[in-house]
Amino acid sequence: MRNCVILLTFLLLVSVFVAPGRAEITAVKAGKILTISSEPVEDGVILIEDGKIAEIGTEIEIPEGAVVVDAAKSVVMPGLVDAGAAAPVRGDLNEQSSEITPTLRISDALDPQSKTLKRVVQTGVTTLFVSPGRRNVIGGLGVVVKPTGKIPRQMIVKDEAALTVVMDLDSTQGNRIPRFQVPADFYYRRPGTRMAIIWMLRKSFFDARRQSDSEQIEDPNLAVLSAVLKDEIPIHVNVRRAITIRAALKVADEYGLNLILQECTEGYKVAGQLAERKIPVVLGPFYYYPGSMGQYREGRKVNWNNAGILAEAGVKVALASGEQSGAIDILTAAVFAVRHGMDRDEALKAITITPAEILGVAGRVGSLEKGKDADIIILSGDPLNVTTRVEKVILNGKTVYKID
Amino acid sequence: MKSRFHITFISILLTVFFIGALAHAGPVRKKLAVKASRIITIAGKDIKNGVILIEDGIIKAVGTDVEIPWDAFVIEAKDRVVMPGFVLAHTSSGLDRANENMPEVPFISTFDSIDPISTFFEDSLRDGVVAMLVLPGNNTLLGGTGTIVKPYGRTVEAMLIKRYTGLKISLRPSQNTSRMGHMQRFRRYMSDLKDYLEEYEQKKADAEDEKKPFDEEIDVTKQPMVDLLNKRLTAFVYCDRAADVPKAIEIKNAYKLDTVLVLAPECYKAAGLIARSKLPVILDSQLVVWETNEQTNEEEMKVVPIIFHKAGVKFAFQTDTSQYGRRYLWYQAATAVKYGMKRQEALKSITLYPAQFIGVDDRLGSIEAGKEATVIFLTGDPLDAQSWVDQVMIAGEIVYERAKDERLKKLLAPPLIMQEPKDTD
Amino acid sequence: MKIRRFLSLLVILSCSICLESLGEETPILAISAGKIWTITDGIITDGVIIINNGKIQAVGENADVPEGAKVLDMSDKNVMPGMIDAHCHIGLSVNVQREMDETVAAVAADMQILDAFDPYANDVKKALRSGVTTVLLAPGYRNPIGGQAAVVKLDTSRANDWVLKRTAGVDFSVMNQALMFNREPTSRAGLVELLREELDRAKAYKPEKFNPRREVLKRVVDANLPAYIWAHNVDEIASAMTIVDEYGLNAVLVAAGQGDEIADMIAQRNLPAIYPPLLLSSRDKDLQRPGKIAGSGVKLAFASLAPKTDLYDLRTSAILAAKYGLDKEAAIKSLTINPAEILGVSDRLGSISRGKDADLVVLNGEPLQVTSGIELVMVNGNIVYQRQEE
Amino acid sequence: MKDIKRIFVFTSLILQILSAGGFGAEQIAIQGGTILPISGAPIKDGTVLVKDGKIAALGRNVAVPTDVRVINANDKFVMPGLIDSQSRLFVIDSEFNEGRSIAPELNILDGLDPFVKESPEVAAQGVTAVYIAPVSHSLISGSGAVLKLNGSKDVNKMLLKGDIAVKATIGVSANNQSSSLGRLAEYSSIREALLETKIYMHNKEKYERELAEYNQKKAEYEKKKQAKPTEKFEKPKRPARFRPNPTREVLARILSKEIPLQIEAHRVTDILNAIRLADEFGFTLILDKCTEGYMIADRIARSKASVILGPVTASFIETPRLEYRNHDVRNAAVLSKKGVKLALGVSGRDGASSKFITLAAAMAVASGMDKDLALRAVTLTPAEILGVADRIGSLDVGKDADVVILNGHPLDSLSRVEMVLIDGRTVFERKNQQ
Repeated sequence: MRNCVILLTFLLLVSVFVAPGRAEITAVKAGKILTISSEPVEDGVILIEDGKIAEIGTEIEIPEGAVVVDAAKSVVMPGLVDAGAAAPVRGDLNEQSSEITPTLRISDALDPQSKTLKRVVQTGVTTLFVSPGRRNVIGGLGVVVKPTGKIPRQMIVKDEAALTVVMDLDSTQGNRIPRFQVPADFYYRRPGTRMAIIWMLRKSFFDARRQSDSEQIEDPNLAVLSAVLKDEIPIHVNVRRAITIRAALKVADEYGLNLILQECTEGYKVAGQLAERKIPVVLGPFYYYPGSMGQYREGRKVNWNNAGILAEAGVKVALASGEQSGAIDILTAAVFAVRHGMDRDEALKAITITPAEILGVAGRVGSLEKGKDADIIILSGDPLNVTTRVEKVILNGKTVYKID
Repeated sequence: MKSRFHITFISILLTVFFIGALAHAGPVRKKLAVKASRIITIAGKDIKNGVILIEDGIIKAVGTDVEIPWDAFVIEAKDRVVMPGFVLAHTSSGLDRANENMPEVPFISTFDSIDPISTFFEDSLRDGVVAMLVLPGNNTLLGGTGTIVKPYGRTVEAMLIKRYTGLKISLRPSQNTSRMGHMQRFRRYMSDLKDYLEEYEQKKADAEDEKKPFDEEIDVTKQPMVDLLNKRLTAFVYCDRAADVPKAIEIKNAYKLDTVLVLAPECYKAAGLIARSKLPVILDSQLVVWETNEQTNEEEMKVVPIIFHKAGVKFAFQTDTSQYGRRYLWYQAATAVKYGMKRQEALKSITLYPAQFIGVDDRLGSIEAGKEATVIFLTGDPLDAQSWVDQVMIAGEIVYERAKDERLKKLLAPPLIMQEPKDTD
Repeated sequence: MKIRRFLSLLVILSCSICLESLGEETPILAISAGKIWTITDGIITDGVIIINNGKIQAVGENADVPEGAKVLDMSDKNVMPGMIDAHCHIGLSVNVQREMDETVAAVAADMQILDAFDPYANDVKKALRSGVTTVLLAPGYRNPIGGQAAVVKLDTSRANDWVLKRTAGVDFSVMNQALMFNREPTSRAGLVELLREELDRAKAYKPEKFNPRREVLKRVVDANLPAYIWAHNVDEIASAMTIVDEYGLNAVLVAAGQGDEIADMIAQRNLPAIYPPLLLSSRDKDLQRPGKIAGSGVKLAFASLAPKTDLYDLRTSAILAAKYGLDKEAAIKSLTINPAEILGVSDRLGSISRGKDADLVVLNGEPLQVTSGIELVMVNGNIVYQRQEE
Repeated sequence: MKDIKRIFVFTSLILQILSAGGFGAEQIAIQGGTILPISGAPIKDGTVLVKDGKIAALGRNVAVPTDVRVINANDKFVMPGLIDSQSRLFVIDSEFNEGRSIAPELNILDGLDPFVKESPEVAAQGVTAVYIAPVSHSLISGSGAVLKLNGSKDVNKMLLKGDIAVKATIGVSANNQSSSLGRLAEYSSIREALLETKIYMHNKEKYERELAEYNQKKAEYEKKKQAKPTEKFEKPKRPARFRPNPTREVLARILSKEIPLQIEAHRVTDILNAIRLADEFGFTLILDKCTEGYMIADRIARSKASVILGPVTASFIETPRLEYRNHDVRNAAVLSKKGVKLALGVSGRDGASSKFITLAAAMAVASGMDKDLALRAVTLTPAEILGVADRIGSLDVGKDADVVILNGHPLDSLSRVEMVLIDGRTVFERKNQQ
């Protein structure tokens, strides 16, 4: 019921707000087009019609009255996809009142005015995955958005894109295990240990499975979880240490879950297993040495070439900016992944099509193909060169940023 | 006959091996000749297939048509780019603690606090930094004096290039004082100092006309400030926000100090003022500042080095060890070039300019005859992320070789066991 | 002896006073005014207002004055309807912050602000000076569901009915201030989720097993009771609109500070907006917002949020808004008829027209001039404040 | 709507270039309209002639030279720039956490950030100068300054006059806790500081006298010695060295009436204490805020202390604080009726709120203050109180050309500022904005 109302209003709004960009054709003349999906095209042209890519190739004549974007000296590539972005949300990301909050929709809290969004566009990112915070075992439902629009509904590409699960010790932070007296506030609660975290995860999926056998479910939490069990909603698991990764794999086996691993600092240690089970990973944030506090405490054994090793072993790797403040833009992440030993093409894929596939929006974004959204960034040179600058960002066929 | 042949053969082998070994062990040789595919001299134009002639760790000659003496040992760096080592003009890393709680401690020195085994120095060497001025942190009004070291050596003495250089003055008010109070405290200190010196001179004068011997020394706790006034020390003034810059300039004019400005990102607003004051500047490691346009509500990117470059200010870059990218001086320079700075200028501001600011440009900062043979061998262009520092030579001595960098190998190589044993349950 | 006589005298006196105040109806009153701002039908110059026991009997240039009528000569003054404050927290104890939110429970739909209201509090006494005669007493913004708001007239001294609506609506809040670190919810997403939960439960509510909270929320879900939703920033307003769309509430946006950014969408859903005091923000950008909001067809009313700002400055808000681009007529409406309609009391208040309550304000200048002071305030035909020169 | 700031900066920049290029002697004639000189009666369709940033002539029949830039002000109002004497513009937040309680040597100029965005907006409302005093958290918190909003990014270029007055505070509760005993303690510790200063001044004089004597003696001694090198004379002794103390130096200037002491006091008792201090030490007193002044208007009138009053409306008070308990909007009206020398300030929530200065005046009028007095209280009176009346505050020949042109009477709430000149330079022009 609710969802259909959302859908209706969404359609209505879309019809209202997309209506003025119609019937106009934009043509991008590019020196070089990195389509990602196929071979690079030299001196190509991209035709854009109401927000979608109409044509792409070399022998295309530009129709009358088309707006021509001249990028003859520039490199053109699809808008970047950040599969682990800092959330454009004011206030606390975490619903601290309980450790299992699957029904929490981060899409309810999106701030269209957020500065981070306006900044991230200028670094070439046109699609982001925003997930709930890291202080709950089961955090809630993430959303895939584009950094445009006046209200959240106009930003959303895919709501309920994934369920966020945190198996690192973050979900124990701030918790105090109840003592003899009655718990004072809800910070007196489990989990306090890694075993408790994993137990809770098991328990809640266990309940969900039992519930989903019986037909109608009243508890909304279990409804979401059983949707996950039915593979209707993908599940992102935040892990850093190898031991946690293995634990995650175990739980996945028990309930037949298809995991997507986030962060995965020590993933290179278990690259073989990950490759074998075809488990994609979203790396980031990146740091040289583990710090003394917070999320850096875990995953002490850093390997700068984590991405390279995983990709080498045949794991689907996406590079994300990660959620820590002052995170680097993912283009830079790719540059350094290559510096540390990742393959060039892999690196480029890892910030465009791969995350798009992982998030299940590859049908719309991630590469330059006929029929996909016209999310295009124009660069002054080779994307993997530090001295290359993002000159222009086209989002849904509209120029949202250009340097002056 | 046969055996002799053997012997000669072996001996030749030995000598070759020995030479090779020496080349890598690298004690200071009397004469060295570096043949490089490209030499970025900074001082002048880049030189293709040039030769650097080195004697006792000092550069004798640079150029394409330098003829190599018969007894010079030749280092073949055919596929390498050679350039002067990077210089870091301001850092507070490598100390166990950077800030003193007491507000006025000009008499303390980082020399006593530098930790030679901190990874910071190791990484710096790996990243091609050959000299750095280690100063106290930015939280103390009169923070103490600095030390110039090279990131090589097991003890501070071994690392030392220059002691007692630069004095940190921070204009950021500490807890529960205001900017007014902070400035006032500084003025107060200076007026007291002036008063003290007057009295001192007076005593001296009295002693003289009473023909008494005068042996009173200047108070050690005040000595550094006195040296500051006599320009024996340079003031490194930290400005926390743009509003502090005018004050820094005011101080410089009031007390006639040699001044280098250490700027927080926000200080780009005062670029015009700084340009007029002609003061050297050390930028914060954060080069891009976002500002919200009041009318359009859009986020606007302010690129600090470009703003200063346009204003015609000479500056040096800083690094932040924890940040990806920002921790490399070459990356900082590359970022500036990315947003439109001239390449040559960018390179200068990580080599020559910082050397000038900390007063070691007579030895470092460029490849010229007469300067110290402190250069780095790069696998490619310095501003390319894919090129690595292959070797570092300090005063004619190879002190770092990537081929022998065990930690780096460990940080990049896959672990030995890729495939883990399956869980049996 | 003496004393007893005195006492008896006293008793008689007091009795007679009581009788007076209870008994006889007030005589017909006629106000001849220089300018009458009727709001609903224009400005009448040199008009007369006939008031018969607390109601406006007639108004016009030549409304004939019945004999025996007491005539108030205000021929050089301006008369406007009593102003209505669409949201305020007066009459609570000194520590307002504690009084206005029941922060122990996140959902306090069954709380009634009127229970915390002290009709004899000082600020209520002072309030009438400001020309504000009716207010919406509201709970604060620090609860997702804060409680029931009430519409009261500020002339609380007399025994006559000063409570117009005991339950005028329920205050919701989707603002970040409604989040607490040690209470559910702690996140905006959680807040919205909580509201959904409550409203869903209210939908399913059966009167059989009585539950005061669900009882009132049921009326809200059925759109029989307005929901006053606190939302200031764009994302908050967006969340509010999400809830409104999903449940089809009859909602009013409160403190819709940044509403101008998405005014068209607010207008589309014809949600009225109650605008916070302009003196809280002094940047041009903020001062221009009300003009933009009203400009795109949103019904606008101002609130003083007293004691955050003085009730006296309710009018100042409108004047500033007018100076920074709000249409003059809209400005004065947003003090009178608009709030009356939003609060659902426009049948009795909000304009000077026949049959409505005689709540009038007399100023010595035009209403939209800060310089014009308030000479006289009248509620239900009774003069409750008259300025005397000291 | 265009970017005011850019245009603002742009215009001032152009004008700077002009002035640099020798056009400094640009003459401006503002013709027609009603001139409100404040110092005198209004002049109908008069002319204001501006030369070198000063007012060269003004009146009904002024001979206008040919080569002047003429600004047509028909059916407009022309008045001097407004002054907010309780501004917080440019003040950095860090200025609120000053630890020391008696610190008169502090200078607000050290605590200002000239790069704030608000100032053009404020200037656009006709405010051409602001008086900024240190914020009130310590007993004696330093000296304030008057700045012109000429859009410079250099405090010294904005500065009209520094060391205007030293700010002191009695009975302001930072944590909203205020005991009468504590307030008494504040009063007495200020008094103590002043007493000590008296002693200090005395000692200083003594030292200077002795030093003079010593130098004289020494000279004689030298002479004698030169005359008869062989003989022995007893050598004069130098007096013990006297260490100047910046804190005391400033307080000394107050006691010698060089600069007034500005005391922020809200409650009756505190105001009375302030007045008592002034009577005892005979310094020039400026009463700041003066919230409950209306209760003792006569006493204040008798004390000859001048008052900077504000906030006029309680809406500007951030949190309901004890000392504002009896705030009354009629305060200004009452005091002015009693003939107190009264300036109005905004003392709003932030720096930008200085733009509400005319609003404050209008509110005072609404509660019974005389219109002309109210207008004077935001222009000439503050200038007089702050000792800058020779430069700003009214339209008079020889004063700075800080001129505001409005399309209606300044106290008309809906009238808009058309143009603002500071030192003869256009810092704001309406048509630019749309």
